[in-house]
Amino acid sequence: MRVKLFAGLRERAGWGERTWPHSAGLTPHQIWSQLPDPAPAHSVRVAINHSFASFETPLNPDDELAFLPPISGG
Amino acid sequence: MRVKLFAGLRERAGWGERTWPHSAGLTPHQIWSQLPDPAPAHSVRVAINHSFASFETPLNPDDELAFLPPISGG
Amino acid sequence: MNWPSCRRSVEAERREPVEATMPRLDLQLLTTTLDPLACLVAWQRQLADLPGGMPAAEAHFIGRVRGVSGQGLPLEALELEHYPAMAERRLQELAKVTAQGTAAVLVRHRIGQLRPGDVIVLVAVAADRRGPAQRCGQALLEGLKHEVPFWKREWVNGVGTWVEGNTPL
Amino acid sequence: MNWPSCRRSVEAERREPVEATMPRLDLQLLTTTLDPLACLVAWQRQLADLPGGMPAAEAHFIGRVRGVSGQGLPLEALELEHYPAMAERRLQELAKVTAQGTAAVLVRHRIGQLRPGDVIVLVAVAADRRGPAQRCGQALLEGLKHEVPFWKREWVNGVGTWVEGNTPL
Repeated sequence: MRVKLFAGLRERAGWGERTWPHSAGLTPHQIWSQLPDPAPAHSVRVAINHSFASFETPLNPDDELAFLPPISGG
Repeated sequence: MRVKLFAGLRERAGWGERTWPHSAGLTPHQIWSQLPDPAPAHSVRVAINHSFASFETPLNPDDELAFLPPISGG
Repeated sequence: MNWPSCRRSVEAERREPVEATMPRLDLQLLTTTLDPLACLVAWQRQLADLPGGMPAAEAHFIGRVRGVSGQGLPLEALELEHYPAMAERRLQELAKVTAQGTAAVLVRHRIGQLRPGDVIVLVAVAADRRGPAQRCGQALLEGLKHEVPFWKREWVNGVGTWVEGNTPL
Repeated sequence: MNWPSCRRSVEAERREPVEATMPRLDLQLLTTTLDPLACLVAWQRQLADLPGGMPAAEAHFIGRVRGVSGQGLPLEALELEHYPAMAERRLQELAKVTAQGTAAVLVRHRIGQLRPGDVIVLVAVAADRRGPAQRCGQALLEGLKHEVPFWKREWVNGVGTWVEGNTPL
């Protein structure tokens, strides 16, 4: 599956997109905790396949997961 | 002093502006009650010299008094 | 481009140096057709020379004559009566109060004879933040509807009826 | 007149017959300079052929890049990153929800590199009444600020800083 990072998160991690090995019951929370030096999770939102989702949603092998820092549009 | 009527009030009365004899302690309320067939006073506002005023304000000889039906601008 | 339908007010022509905290007010009643986007083009040109340049937030409102009367009948015309001198004075007072915390306010309000689709009112507010721009614009519009002496008369089948009050918010 | 800086969206080109209760949505992210009044001119032309003609109420909002950063320093540039596909999708969902009870919604939002004074966002709503037009415009703007994946980076003295959160309402 694909994992994406944006804006400050991307720069902090040094990458914007990676493929990630899928395993049964894998959640965004588990992936987040494996990132080196993650930002505080409460400031980050999760999107799965371009929709907001919870950190505890079970992931499918072909999902696109993204971690989103605080939005500042408009 | 001058008395003005606007919109529906003007048409109901058949005139839009009149000079009115001034007397000591004269109020808009007294003039209003002397108009033939006045509209209900609660739907009418008073302006003296282009500012909203009360029906009980004592009038001066050179005042311009106006009775205003419900406003519908914008 | 020539925008003959949007004349500038005397206030706008004067261009006196004003305090930075004093919003620039440009208010006018018009007897001729009102082209709101033409007015906004001209107004934005003036905003560019505000101290600090163009404000970050702009809120506009445009109101047009409906095609039907309050009773749902096809409208031939809308007449807008006003109390000369008092309408201008009340508009000025209203703008001064509501414009606090904004950079500039533009108001154009029609008087006289209008047709369905014609623009009755244009309100535009520029401010450093969206909140003051939006709130001032709304307060001004509500004030125009209830606190500035204008009266609408709807013409249907050759019969004129005075409108009492406004459509709900 | 030619307005090259305001391209129409695919949705606007299609012009399928739609239900009368379905607001017309015209939403687009732009990488090039956004001329808001040019966009409004083009949009109003499309509104004229709505069933019932031009709606009686129109509310607009224009947002521009400030000249100073959040820390009060002179801003060189503002960068707008977005999450492609998700930003468009969220904007569409947001517009569908907030536009209920309105006739038409126009949104233009910049992405990429912007300069102080450049327009970031244009939101315009047309409706039969002022309340729905104003409320939808405000809800859309707040949604764009908090619910559509855009991120601002301020550039000051060659150093970029990601903006976390928005200016208060």
